[in-house]
Amino acid sequence: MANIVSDVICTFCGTLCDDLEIELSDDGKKIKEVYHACAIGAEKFLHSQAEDRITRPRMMQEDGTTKEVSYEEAAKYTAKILCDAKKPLMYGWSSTSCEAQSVGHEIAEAVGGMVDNTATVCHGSSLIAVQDVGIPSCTLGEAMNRADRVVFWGCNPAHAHPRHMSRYSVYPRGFFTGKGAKSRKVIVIDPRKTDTASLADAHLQLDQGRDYELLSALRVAFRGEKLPDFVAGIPKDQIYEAADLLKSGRFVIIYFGMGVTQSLGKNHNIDIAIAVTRDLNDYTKAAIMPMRGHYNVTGSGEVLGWQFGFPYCVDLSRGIARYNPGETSSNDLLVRDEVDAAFILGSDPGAHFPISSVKKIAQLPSVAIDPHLTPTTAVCKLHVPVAFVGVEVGGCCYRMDNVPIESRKVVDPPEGMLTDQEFLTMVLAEVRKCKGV
Amino acid sequence: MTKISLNLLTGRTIQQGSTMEGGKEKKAYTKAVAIIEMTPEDMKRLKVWKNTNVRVSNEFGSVVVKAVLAEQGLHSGDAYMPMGPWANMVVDPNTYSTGMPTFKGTPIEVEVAINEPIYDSQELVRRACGLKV
Amino acid sequence: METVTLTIKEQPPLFLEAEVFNPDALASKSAAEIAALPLPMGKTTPVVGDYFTVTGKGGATAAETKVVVNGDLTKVKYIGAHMSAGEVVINGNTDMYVGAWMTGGKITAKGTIGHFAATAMKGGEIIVEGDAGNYLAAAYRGDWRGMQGGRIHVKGNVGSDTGTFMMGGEIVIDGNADVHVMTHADGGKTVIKGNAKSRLGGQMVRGEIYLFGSVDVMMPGFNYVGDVELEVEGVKAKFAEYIGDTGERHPKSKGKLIYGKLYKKK
Amino acid sequence: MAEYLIKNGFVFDPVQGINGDKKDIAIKDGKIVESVGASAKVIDAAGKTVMAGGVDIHAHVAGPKVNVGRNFRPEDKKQAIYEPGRGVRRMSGGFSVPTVFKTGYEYANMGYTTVMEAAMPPFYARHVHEEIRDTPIIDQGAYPVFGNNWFVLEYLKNGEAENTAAYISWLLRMTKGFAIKCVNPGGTEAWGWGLNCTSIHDPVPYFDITPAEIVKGLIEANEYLKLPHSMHVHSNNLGNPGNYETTLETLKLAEGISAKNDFGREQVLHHTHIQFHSYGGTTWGDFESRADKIADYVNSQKNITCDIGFVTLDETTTMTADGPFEHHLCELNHLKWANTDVELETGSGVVPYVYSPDIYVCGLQWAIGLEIALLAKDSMRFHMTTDHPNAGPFTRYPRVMKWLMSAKARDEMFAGMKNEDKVRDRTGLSTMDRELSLYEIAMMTRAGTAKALGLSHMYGSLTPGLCGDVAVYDYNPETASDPEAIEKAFGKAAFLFKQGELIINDGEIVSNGNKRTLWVNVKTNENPQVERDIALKFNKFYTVNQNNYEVAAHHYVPNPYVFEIDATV
Repeated sequence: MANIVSDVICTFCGTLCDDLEIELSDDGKKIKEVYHACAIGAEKFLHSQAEDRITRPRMMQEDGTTKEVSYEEAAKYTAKILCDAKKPLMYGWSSTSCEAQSVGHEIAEAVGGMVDNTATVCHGSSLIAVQDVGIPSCTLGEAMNRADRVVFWGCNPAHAHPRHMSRYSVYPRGFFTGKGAKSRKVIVIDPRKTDTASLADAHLQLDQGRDYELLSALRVAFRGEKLPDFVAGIPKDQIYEAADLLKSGRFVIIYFGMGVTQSLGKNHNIDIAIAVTRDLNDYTKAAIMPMRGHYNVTGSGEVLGWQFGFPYCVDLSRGIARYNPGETSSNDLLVRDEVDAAFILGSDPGAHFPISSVKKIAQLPSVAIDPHLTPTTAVCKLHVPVAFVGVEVGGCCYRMDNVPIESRKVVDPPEGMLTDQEFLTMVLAEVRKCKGV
Repeated sequence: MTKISLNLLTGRTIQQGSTMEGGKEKKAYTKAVAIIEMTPEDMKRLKVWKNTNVRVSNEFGSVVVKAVLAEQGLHSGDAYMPMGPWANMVVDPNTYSTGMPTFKGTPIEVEVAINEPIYDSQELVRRACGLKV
Repeated sequence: METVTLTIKEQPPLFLEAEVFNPDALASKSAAEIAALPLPMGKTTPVVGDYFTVTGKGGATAAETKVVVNGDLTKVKYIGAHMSAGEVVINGNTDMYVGAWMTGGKITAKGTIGHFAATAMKGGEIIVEGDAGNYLAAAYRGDWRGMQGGRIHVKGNVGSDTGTFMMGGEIVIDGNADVHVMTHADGGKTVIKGNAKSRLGGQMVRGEIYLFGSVDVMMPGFNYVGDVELEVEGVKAKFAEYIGDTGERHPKSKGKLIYGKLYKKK
Repeated sequence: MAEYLIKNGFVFDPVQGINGDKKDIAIKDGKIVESVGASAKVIDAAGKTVMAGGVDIHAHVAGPKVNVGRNFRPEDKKQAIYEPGRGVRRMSGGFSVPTVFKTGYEYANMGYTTVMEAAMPPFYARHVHEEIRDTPIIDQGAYPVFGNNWFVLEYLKNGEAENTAAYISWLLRMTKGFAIKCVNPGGTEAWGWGLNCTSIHDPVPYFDITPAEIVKGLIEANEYLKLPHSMHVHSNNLGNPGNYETTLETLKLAEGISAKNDFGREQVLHHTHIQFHSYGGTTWGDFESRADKIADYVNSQKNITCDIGFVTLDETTTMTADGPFEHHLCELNHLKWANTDVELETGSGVVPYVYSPDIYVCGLQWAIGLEIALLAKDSMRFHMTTDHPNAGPFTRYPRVMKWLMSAKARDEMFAGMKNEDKVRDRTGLSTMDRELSLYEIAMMTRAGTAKALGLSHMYGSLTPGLCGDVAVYDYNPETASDPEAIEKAFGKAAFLFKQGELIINDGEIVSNGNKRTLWVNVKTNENPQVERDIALKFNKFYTVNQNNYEVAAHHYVPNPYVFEIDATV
């Protein structure tokens, strides 16, 4: 009789699939098989079992070698650099639970930290746009049950959110979409003929970086106003057709991703995509949703929101919360030399920030709290390995549609390893000591 | 020596995602991510066979990766690198005061670099940061 | 009119938040009192005297106070922010939030100023001899009320997002403007004597943009309606008139739709 | 636990009929008691007003749409001073949508100790409870929304009262909910297609049931389950000229139904923010008050209670599960609009709104709320709310009290309006000279709300045996004359006790208390059909597995207070 854990949550991407089945060894100590997960999700669970995994904190030495230290020493060092700094950057938060984030926020409040999450290089542009124009959206199931027009704009779920199309957006048979894929028209707008585009009923292969113009053209077309012959390399007839296709739907859902958030115009691309959605609600029903990346970047924004009032780029340095991406955002802070220490948890700026920012992290007193070896742990003074959330410890996570799901513990972490919440709690105690409270 | 100018896009691929979860220090990650995808036309212009090492550079930096044929069709003149430390050696850090670097749409120059090494992710950033390796 | 002169004597390790470098905060204060005012830097709170020599004194009111700031001020934010009257002269390059939330008075920046200058400006005047950064005269994040009054003259170039959510007032740029000018504007006027990048007047409801130079890509929602003779900033010329953004909502007046206007010099 | 004696205050406790008499109040072991020993700590309340802790029956203070309001309005933080942490306090900020910390502190400062979150989307219940958990001091419960829930629509359409009740009891357990909330019945489901139900007879698309049937069905289910609170409705057609007729039709659905419960509750229907539902006229042009019609009807029906939803004339943030209304609103003011439709259950929208005294419609909305409260014959059934933050932030309750208690203060407001004559002309308020007493204010803010919630055995009075929730305000009813003193005193309690613990000492918050989450666990007969229906819907139409749906008490409700009810037959 196989030892199976079911209804397991996959803590990789914002799709947050909650139907995984994990087969354990009979003693329940080892993961043998992962069922229903995508290639990435399965790899995540299996990698946690790697024999060569780092299980103790390590300080980097001058000569580039590392020296093992205890969690106690690591907590002391972390507390010290945070207390000594005038303006420490506390970045990451997206690959951990809301419970750990809460403890981190108490530390940040005590040390006057600059708290930023991975939205800063992901959907931060979307958060700015939502602050400017709002966002008509819905849950993934609402789209599954109703949507007959599905738009993927600058996103490629076939690669980035592998089960999105089968669980939510394209193939499933919903309450009012009983014919599954046949009930829906799929439109992809992307400068590349992506694997998602090749499944679509229509693909507008626009010139890279001209999304703002093309979205604007759609709004012009909705109102029946005249267009130039080409916009973003797309002939106007195709644009009018696309506009009619959208207006003729009963329920339009637009999913968008890095293709728009990271291209010229950034937040403006999202802003006007939201305007397109808003316009469509004058003719039919329409919603729009960001394809969030990290499995709990959304949760970080939520917890920051209810505790401080802002979803990312939160500046606590003056003992109150302030906010302005462009000033209080990680890459601007690093490149402008505005911070004097770096605390990184649950993300990998070493791999995913421009190298000019990574060089600054390497120059600062720094700690990286991460289960993995990463380019970030390679440049930080201290690496603190912790248990995998969603594999070795449970906790609350928020899906890309802001739906909270409690991730499950499947196996124990390696002997003597701490969870990030446990480690942060030690750091908080040390911070209180050096603050004398 | 031929040098061509391209417009660089970066982003996720499923190979990048799964090898990342498998460990960024592992060879598989380097193999999946230390690449630049180009159209056949641009490969011709550059006069390289696929899987040749090339140097990608611009005002922001320089990095050696493998040139491969784009599996997901590109406009000629566009190139694609999976998100990761190699691409980030050359992406435009300008955020236009939005916090978001310009990860997509960076002008780059590509030239053949057959004999230059491709570093793994950790060595790459340590070298770039002037740390001992 | 009394003058307070603040000269930076040492570069700070991090950025200083000079929320007191304006006539309202310095009026009726002596040099000694001013030197003791807070000048926050991260979680620490040095005082003005730690980094600046202070001479002169404030006038009886803001209107009677002139603040002169000298030196390399690239690590100083908020000069002239929230001022309601009086004068500020910035001799040197400085950082973010120059004249932000300003309601009156005059700022003269001899050098270059940083991002978010004149955020939500309501009145007064700002003259910049050098360049201005991104988000000049834009709204604060989330606010639909950008620049509402006053005048800004930048003799150099400006960054992106000039006049986002602008409702009133005017901006004159002698040099070039980066992407996104008067996005979401519902009033106000911007003159660009140099060239513009793309995205002039995107999602514009009302307002006017005058462009002397070139634009690399026009917004699809702007329609040419004819040529007009105009005098703009002392220049008489023929301009091509465009109305837009035709993709955006527009208010009606006497049954006629009011559009945003883009005038391009021929 | 420490004993306290609050001496010589002017005590207002409508439940015991105490109307400003000088009395001592004793607290021991977390409860109000007859007397305490000599060792008790003495609080000198001479010249001060003493009341039970306030009880808010309807506010949007925790959950997904509240957090959308916070996160998409950075500019709202600039409307109020952001306070640094000090002592036991975390840093706290925000004006119309405060952070959870500020929510707890500001309610405490107003002498409030219990607050009900007015709309919990079941699918997001975990989020609601995470925020409640992080909100200091106050006891809280949350109302799951049922008025557009597919199970409810189907069961009621088939006339299956028992199944409706069984499903409701299951959902209350899954979400750790406290009461049955019904927002724009049928209208929000219709909004799934961009439509709405603006009268109680508009059929719901596909489900082919009317709002009237939903409301009546939920009232009956509520009494079948014998819940502490009654069905809590936000009726159709909110905010539109002429909607008072829809409101009256909705209220009439309760006629002939009487309350069944062991909690002392007498009403079977609570109509929330009734100010928004008391409008006459046919367009914004001939818009006028119909407060008289609504107040008269509620006065005449003992089995109905309401809260007002006073407009405070601030820049605020509107948020409701009434999705179509928020879309309608953003078409009017062109400001940012957030909307979230929730699979099988509900929806919601969020839009900032500026209630300007210079706009006569806003002035009229301000007047209508006060008019209703001043027409009330029994203030136990007309409750203090601003439908926070929809009509204004809850932090304005003391200002509303000032308006209710002072005709002079109201006249000053009228005088400040651009369209004073037009506003005066279209509401009865300008001719009213009634001024509410503190005794009546105590009914509106604690005694009446506690009773309507079925919590009069815990809150709302200083009767010995009840929770030691006591507020002491620096207000002397014998000497005070300036109406401004009302707003000042009731916005900053001098002392506050929560379950016998000293929370505010001499105006300063000294403890975060031991907040509890109130929820209802009602037992019904085994119901295999409902169990099958639930399993089926999770298999086919929900995007979360049934086993990942329940809000686990252990973690999200760390300090629960559970009402166990047996509704088996």
